[in-house]
This record gives sequence, structure tokens and C-alpha cells, in this order.
Amino acid sequence: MGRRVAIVGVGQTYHKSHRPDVTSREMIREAVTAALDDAELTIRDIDAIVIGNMDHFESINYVDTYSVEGSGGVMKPIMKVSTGGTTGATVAIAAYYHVASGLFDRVLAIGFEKNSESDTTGAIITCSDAIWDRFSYSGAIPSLATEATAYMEKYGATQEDAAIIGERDRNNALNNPFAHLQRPLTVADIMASPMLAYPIKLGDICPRSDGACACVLAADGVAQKITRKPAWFKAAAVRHTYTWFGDSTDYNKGLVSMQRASKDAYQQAGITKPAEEIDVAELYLPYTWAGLKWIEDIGFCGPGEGVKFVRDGNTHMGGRIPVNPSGGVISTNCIGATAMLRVAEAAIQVMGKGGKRQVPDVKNALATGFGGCFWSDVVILSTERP
Amino acid sequence: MDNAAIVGVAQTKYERRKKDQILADLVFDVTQAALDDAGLAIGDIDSVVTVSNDFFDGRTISGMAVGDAAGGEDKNISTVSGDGTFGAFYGLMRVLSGYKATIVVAHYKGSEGSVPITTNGMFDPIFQRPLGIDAISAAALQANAYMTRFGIREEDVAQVSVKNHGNAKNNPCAQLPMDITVTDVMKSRKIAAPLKLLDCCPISDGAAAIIIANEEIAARTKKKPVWVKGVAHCCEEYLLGDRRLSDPVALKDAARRAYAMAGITDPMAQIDVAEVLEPFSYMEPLWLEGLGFCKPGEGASLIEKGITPMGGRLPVNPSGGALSANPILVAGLARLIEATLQVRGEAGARQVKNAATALAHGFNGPCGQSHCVWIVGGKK
Amino acid sequence: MTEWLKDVEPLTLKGQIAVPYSWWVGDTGSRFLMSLRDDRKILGTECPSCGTVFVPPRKNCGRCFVDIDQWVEVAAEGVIEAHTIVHYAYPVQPVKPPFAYALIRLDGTDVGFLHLIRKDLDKIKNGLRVKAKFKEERTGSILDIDSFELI
Amino acid sequence: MAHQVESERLVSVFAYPMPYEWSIGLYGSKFFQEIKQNRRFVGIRCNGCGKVYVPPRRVCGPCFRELTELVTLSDTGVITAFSVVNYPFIDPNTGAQRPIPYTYGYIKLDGADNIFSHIINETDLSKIKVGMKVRAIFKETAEMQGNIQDIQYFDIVA
Repeated sequence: MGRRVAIVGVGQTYHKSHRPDVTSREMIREAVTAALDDAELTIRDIDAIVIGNMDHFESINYVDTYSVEGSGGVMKPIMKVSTGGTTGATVAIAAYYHVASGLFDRVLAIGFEKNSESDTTGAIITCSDAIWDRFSYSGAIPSLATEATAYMEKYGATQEDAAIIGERDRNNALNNPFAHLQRPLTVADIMASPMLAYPIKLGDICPRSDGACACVLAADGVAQKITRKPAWFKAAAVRHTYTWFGDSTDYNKGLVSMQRASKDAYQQAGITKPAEEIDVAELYLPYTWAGLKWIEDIGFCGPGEGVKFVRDGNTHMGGRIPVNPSGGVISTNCIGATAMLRVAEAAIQVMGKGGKRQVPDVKNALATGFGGCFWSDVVILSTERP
Repeated sequence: MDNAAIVGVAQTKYERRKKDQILADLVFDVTQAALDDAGLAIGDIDSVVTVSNDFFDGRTISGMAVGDAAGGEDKNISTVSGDGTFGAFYGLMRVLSGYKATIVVAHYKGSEGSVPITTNGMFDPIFQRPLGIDAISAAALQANAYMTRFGIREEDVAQVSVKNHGNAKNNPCAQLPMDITVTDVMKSRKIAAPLKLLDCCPISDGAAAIIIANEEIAARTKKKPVWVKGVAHCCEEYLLGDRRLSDPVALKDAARRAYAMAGITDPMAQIDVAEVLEPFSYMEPLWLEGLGFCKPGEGASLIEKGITPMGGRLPVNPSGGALSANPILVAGLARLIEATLQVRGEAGARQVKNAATALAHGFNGPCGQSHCVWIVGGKK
Repeated sequence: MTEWLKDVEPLTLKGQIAVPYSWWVGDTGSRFLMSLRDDRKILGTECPSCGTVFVPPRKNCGRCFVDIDQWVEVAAEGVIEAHTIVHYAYPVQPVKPPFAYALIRLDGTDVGFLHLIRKDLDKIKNGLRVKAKFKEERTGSILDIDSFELI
Repeated sequence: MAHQVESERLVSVFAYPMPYEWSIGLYGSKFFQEIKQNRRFVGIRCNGCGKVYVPPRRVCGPCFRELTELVTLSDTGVITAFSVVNYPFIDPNTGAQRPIPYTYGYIKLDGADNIFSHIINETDLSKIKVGMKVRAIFKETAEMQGNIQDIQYFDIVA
């Protein structure tokens, strides 16, 4: 069996729609420096680095070798892991295996994106199959819109129900000094925002951001010397169900990859009642409906119960499982970093470093990654050494 | 390190163009063949690592295209974007972390994209890409720096091409088995001085797979397990001008750490065969220097001394190397597969006698910026 | 092989990825390029820790991993450290082959600077001195230096 | 040197499209061959789970089985989801804005078990609904090029 692993430091840049003042490499260094500072380590303490992004978003081939000046990878092992929207989480998970394997004691995980350097929808379209789908595919929004429509039809959820998620996350973002969108948004604002693809309105979806995130992971025995409160990995699970576009579009089944990844993660963590045992969740919710539906797939509540679960306040700050104290993806979305931000924010909660966004008495925190198309990662972090 | 072994390997034949197969078809072929080789079923595999690159495949999230074909259904799966030796490294780490068996699958179709344009993408978008530099012209700069520094003649490195294309005649998977002479290399078309056509790898299509497993699985596979003795990787600086191109410092560091894990103190004495990734002829001697098989500047004399040809003390690239087929990303995995076959004693007409310990090498980035070194052996 | 597969002619699809990209040069790089454009001067930065003078300038030293804010003007001439004469053409190249790439150690710097040499290709040797030739029309690009010429 | 405050921020622009020639593969080529020769769709059945996939492909992911049995499908199907695309974006195939509006649809072809995505020839939201029946409109045979646009679009028939 592998070694126990913990996150001992996290860092992120501030997030904006454009970062003209720095290159990607320079931006990466901001996050790395912040993570090292948080762990009170220097780059010399780092044994290996894992990095990832979306190649066609900045059109940089081999970002592992491109980034070394900023990532700290000069004369170190560095590896690139790239899985689309889930990249940030799969990078963190790859870093977890680096340490769990016994080969490295202290590993840096980095996710970044500069969405301002390309046309985001144009770049997203390149993820579709060139032979079959690319001529008609128009980016993430229509796929999500069809998922939302199916959910509304099946369970009677309304656009106002979904808007609660947007209001919740954008409100939470006011407590997060790193968040991109720091203006509150109400249900009424979202309902009044322009329709992009029914039922998705501008206020329902994530922005595009520039930013980077880094985490320092350390092995059992090393982690405790770095921090008094490591965020221990209890589980790391990945499921990618999509190879062909038309195979994963039975929305009545829910988000199968998320269901499977959660099941695997709970098994690893020995969790049987997620709604009772998870104290806070940082979920990759790229649009509001996901906040209703995917909490069902994760098992926080039963199928069709998402609306009630949210309306009862369970996922708001002060509720049973506050979701996205950071403001989530709806407030900040630098794609290659987004899923890592979920893991990093979960670690922040476990380490008690959340400041105004801290949830009290966190023991177990769950983070998810989501991406193209309909892929899911789940990480569970804990104050408790497993 | 706990014990982990390579228990199954497979590769396609490498060809200039596999027009009738999509990437998933290639991956399905090698996934099935690697399972057959190991005598395992897909149900025995609990973790999947695919290896691909979005630029080369012309698709964002290129790993998506091959998930089904790699047997990734309801399994922990991820994608390494880089050389196959790095993908295999991730596969190994997963096994050492508690998975029973990880399949690592790499694919590449050079026939589908533009190598200069996609490799121009490796360079700095502000200071280098507008100059039009790509993998080939950058390699030519390295060749010039290396050969000028040590007074190596073009005829000396041409021998690498002669040797490796000749070795390829014994490898049924190789794309370019050829009987050529130093004169042929010297007379071949100028590409970027000092590189001529026959100093350069071909454009190739192909796929490869390996299965890395823990001891429990390795105890029941069909073929003799080949144990991972040592492995390490390291990356040096990015901008070409920041590096001393004739001194592969990252390779030296990776080799040092891999040797330490494997208990190797005298590589020339303790390693029986080496497979190094040499898309350009000059790279073989340069990497052999970095790997500590000889002193700096002496790599180019190893063929003439009879050390690295078949039958020598250290046969290098019995497979024919990347000069004889270079499906990028797959190429590093192909080196590891050849090392495995040599240790198993299954290399057929190119078998190195009594190959007990083998070295495999791959790299990422321009001019070998980030190197990965594997040592595998027949004994635990 | 399944019988019907034998009668299928394999097709291909020709296409492209034509997403437009615009990379932010950043404050450090912008200062360098603006200096080329406005003053025909080449600027570098010097690492406060190891003393390396980098050109193009860096915001931080990759080796020491410290910030750099010391700017230096470096010479527009230096020595060829490595070169290649390119004989193949593809669309991104700014000039028609044959031309040369060279790594040039500009006077006062500690790294090689990658650029083009367009003339006297038969005379190029490592160790020779070269000088930057600036374009008349400059836009704030690395190509504001047209090329380097043998001195 | 004096440290100057700079207000100008430059961009480096890159305008070289990356060309590709992707293989369609024998399974995909068979699909286009049938459209051109017989103006009909074919799918492929998995003898493990019984599912019929369209377009045909070599592997059933869940069963990890090689597929061989071609199935002729109807040129009609049902809309399972759709989206009228009405926001501007760059088409990576051309580098220019893709013409909008157009309707992107998920269609369950009669006889298939998975979804086929294509364009539906209706952008008026009041005239299109999930569950409507659609029929494929093929190009003139002489104009067919052996790619997905040999199907012009799907027309709503009921």
C-alpha cells in the first residue's frame, strides 16, 4: 500500500479576466511562491513537480518544459498531466501518487490558465471529435443546457431554483479575496440576465479568468514537520466515461462519472453517509444547475432532492454541508487551475486557513473536478490521518 | 522502492502512415496485445494511464479519444502529456501506491499533423516562435554546439544512422530497416546543418502499451516479469540560450538518481544493453555521455571502438532506435519495451546475449530538455 | 478481419485548428520589446543572487528562483555560440531558406540570444562576432531586430 | 538604470493555423460510404450488451469488445435535446466567426441506442421541441465528400 499523503501548503494568484502584466510562466510563479510561503518551504525543498493546463487554450505545447522558470522545475523532475476541465484535480491526484509511491517526499502540483489569450469557446470546440462533432459543436453551454432541460423536465426544477446556486456562490465569493467576480448577484439579477441557450442565462454560468493555483503535498512523517495541521488525503478517485459524444448523453441516468468517482472515493475514505460525514464541499460547478443536480450524483441527497436540499439551506454557509465557501467556479474560472482550486480550497478549510470563508470545525472536506466531457474527479481531505 | 514489474508489452508496426486506423483503433490493438502478452484480462487491470498530446492529435483533451479502447471503463484513468517513459513513470507510481496493475498506452500519428508547426509550439511564444524555430532546427543548433565543442565530424555521427538503420533490419516493428553507408548519410539532402536527411528520424504512426504490476500479479503472468530497478527524470532550463546544449545536465541528474536506486555504480560494466531516444543521429553519443557510459566528447567514438554495435560490450538501440521509427511519445515507450524484450530474451534476431540489465531512455522538450531514465532487470 | 471491412476505402478529413492566439508579453517582456522598438536598445536583467545577466530579460531567475528587478542595457553585438543553416521551408519561418539561426552571446550577458542571420551564410562560424540590424518599421516584436550580421 | 513606470502592454499575436489530416478509419468510412452509395445510415451492434452504436466504431467501451455486426438504420429519428446557438464565437475550423443562429441537436436515430449529434434545420424556438421526429437530408450524391456534412441537416417531419 502507498504512503499517507497530505497537503501542507496552498497558493493561488488573484484572478482577473486579463493578466496582461505577466506571461503564463510569470503567473505560475506567483502561485508557486504563495504555496511555498504557505508551507514555509523553499523551492529547494521540493522533490518533484506536476503541472497541467489545456494546450490549445494558450497554444503552448509541452507546458512542463515551457514553465520551469516559473514553476521552479529547473533541475527537478517535472511531469505534465492533462485531462481537460478536470486537469487541476488530476494534477493534484498525480502529485498524490508521486508521494504515495514512496519515490518523492515533497511534491508541488500546479494548475493554470490564461483564458484571455484565446477565444475560449473556439478553443473548447477543439475538444470535440474532428470527424463527427466539431462542425456542429458550439462549446460547453449547449451540452449543459440540455442537461439542465432534462433535469427541469424530470423533477420540475425551475430557473429560480438554479439561480439560488448562483446567488449563493457569488455571495460566498465576497469572503474570498482571491475570487474573480466580487460583486453580489441575486436570484433576480440572474433571472434578468441575457439568455444564452435556454435555460442558461449569463448569470448562470462561470466567467473566464486568468489565474494559477499550486499545492504542496508531503509524505507522512514529513508533513507533520511542515505544518501542525496537514490536510490528509483520504481518497482520490477519477472516472472518465466519455469517448464518444453520443454515449454519455442519457441525462436520466445523471452524471455517471461523478456517481462512480464518488462511490470509489467514499469506499476509500470509509464514508457511508456523506451528508453527515462531509463537513464542507468545494464542487466544480460550472453552471448553476449543477449545484442542484450534481449534489445528487455525489450522494449528498437522493435523486430529485437537490432543489429541496438547497432550498432548506443545507449548502449555504452555516448549513449542514456548506458548498463552495470560496465562491466556486461561478465566481472564478481559470480552467486548468479551476479543479485544483477546489482541492486547494478544501485543503484551506481542513487546515483552518479560510479566514472569512472558513467553515467552523471542518474534519472532512470534499472537492470535485469536472470536465470535458462529463468527466469527474473526487478528492476527500481530512484533519484525521487515515 | 517496493517491487514492481513490467508484465506485458505490445507495439504496433511503425509506419509512415496508417491511413485506415484512427487513434482508438491503434490503442485497442496494443491494449489487447499487451493483455495477451501478460496473460491477463481487462478485469485484472485497475488503473489506466494514456499518453497523448493535444497538439499532435489536433484535439483538446486528446486522451478522450482512446479511453474506451484502453479499457478505461469505470477505472481510475488519467493522461500524461509527454513521452511514454513519463507515462510509464506515472503508471509505476500508481502501482507503488497500491494499484495492482496499470496499463500505460501511448499513441501518435505523425501523418495527421505538421511536425514543424506543432513543434514550433514548444518554443517561447514571444521571443522564439516568431523566428520560426522548430524541433529540427533547434536540434541542429544542439548538434552544432556539441560537435564544434568536441571536434566531432559529421562522418562520426553518420555512423549512428548506419548502425541503427542496420539494427532495424532485425526488428519487425521498425519503419526504416536500411542498409546504408556513411557516404549515403553524408550525401543525403541537407535539412539544417549539420543535419542531413539520414541524420533525422522519419515521421511515424504507431502505438505501444505496457502493463506494470505489483508482485502479486507478476507472480501469475504468462511471461517472465521484468523488474523495475531504478527510474528517475529531470528537467533543465527552457530557453535554448540558457542551456549549455553540449552538456545534458538533466540527463546526468536523472541517470545519477536512477543508478542510485538500481545500485549501479559502473554503468558500462553493469548495464548490458541500452535503448536511448535519438530522433537525430548526434543525440545517441550525446545521451550516452550524459548517461555516464563514457566521458564528454567520447560518445561519437563508441561505434568505431566496437562498443555500441550489436556484439559489442554495450549494444545501443538494437531495435533501430528512433532513427528507424519515431512515433513521438510512443517512441520512449518503445525504448522501454525493447529493454523489456531484451531482458526477457525475446528480442529474436536482435537479442543481446545474456541481457540481464537494460537501460531505456526518453525525453520531452526541445533538444532533450527533460529526460527520463529507466533501469530494468530480470531479478527482483 | 471482418469481411465487410475489406471493401471499405479509408477516408480522411482535412482540417485545421485556426483559433487565434494573442499572448500577453507582460511588463518585463514589454519593456524589452518597447526598448527595441523605440530606442533600438537591447535590455537584459541581472539576477541579484547568481549575477547572471539574462537576455531576453526575466522577471525571475529560474536557477535561484528569486525575483529580478535589476535592468541592464546590453550590447547589440556579440559572439556566435552555435548556429545552423536551415534548408527546409515551412510557413512560420519569417524569411525564406536558406538562412541561419544562431545563439549569440551578446556582450555583457551570460546566456545565448536566439536570432536569425540572413547574409554571408557561407562565412558563419562559431566564435565570430555579429551585430544586430534593426528594422526600419518596428512594432514591438522580437523581429524588430531584422537579423544579426557578421562584423 | 532608472526603473520606469510603463503603461503599455504588448501582445504577441500568432496567426498560423495548424493543419491536420485526420483518418476517419474504416468504421467511420463505412458510414460515409453507405450514405454516398445507398443514402442510408449504418450503425454497429455489440454482441455483448446488444447496444447499437452510431456512427459505427470498433470498440464497445463498457464491454471492451470488438464490434463487427453492421446494422442498417432508418434516416429518421427523434430529437432528445437541442440548443439554438445564438452567441458569437470563433470557429476553430475556419478562424472566423461561425454563422449564427443555428440549432445543434441530439438525435436518437431509429434503431440506434446512443445519440447522434447534428444540425436541425429550425431555429424558431416555438417550432422545435424535444420528442419531435426528424429526417436526415443528404446532399446530392455528386456533391458528397465523405464527411459529416454529406448530411446537410435534419428536417423536422412531425
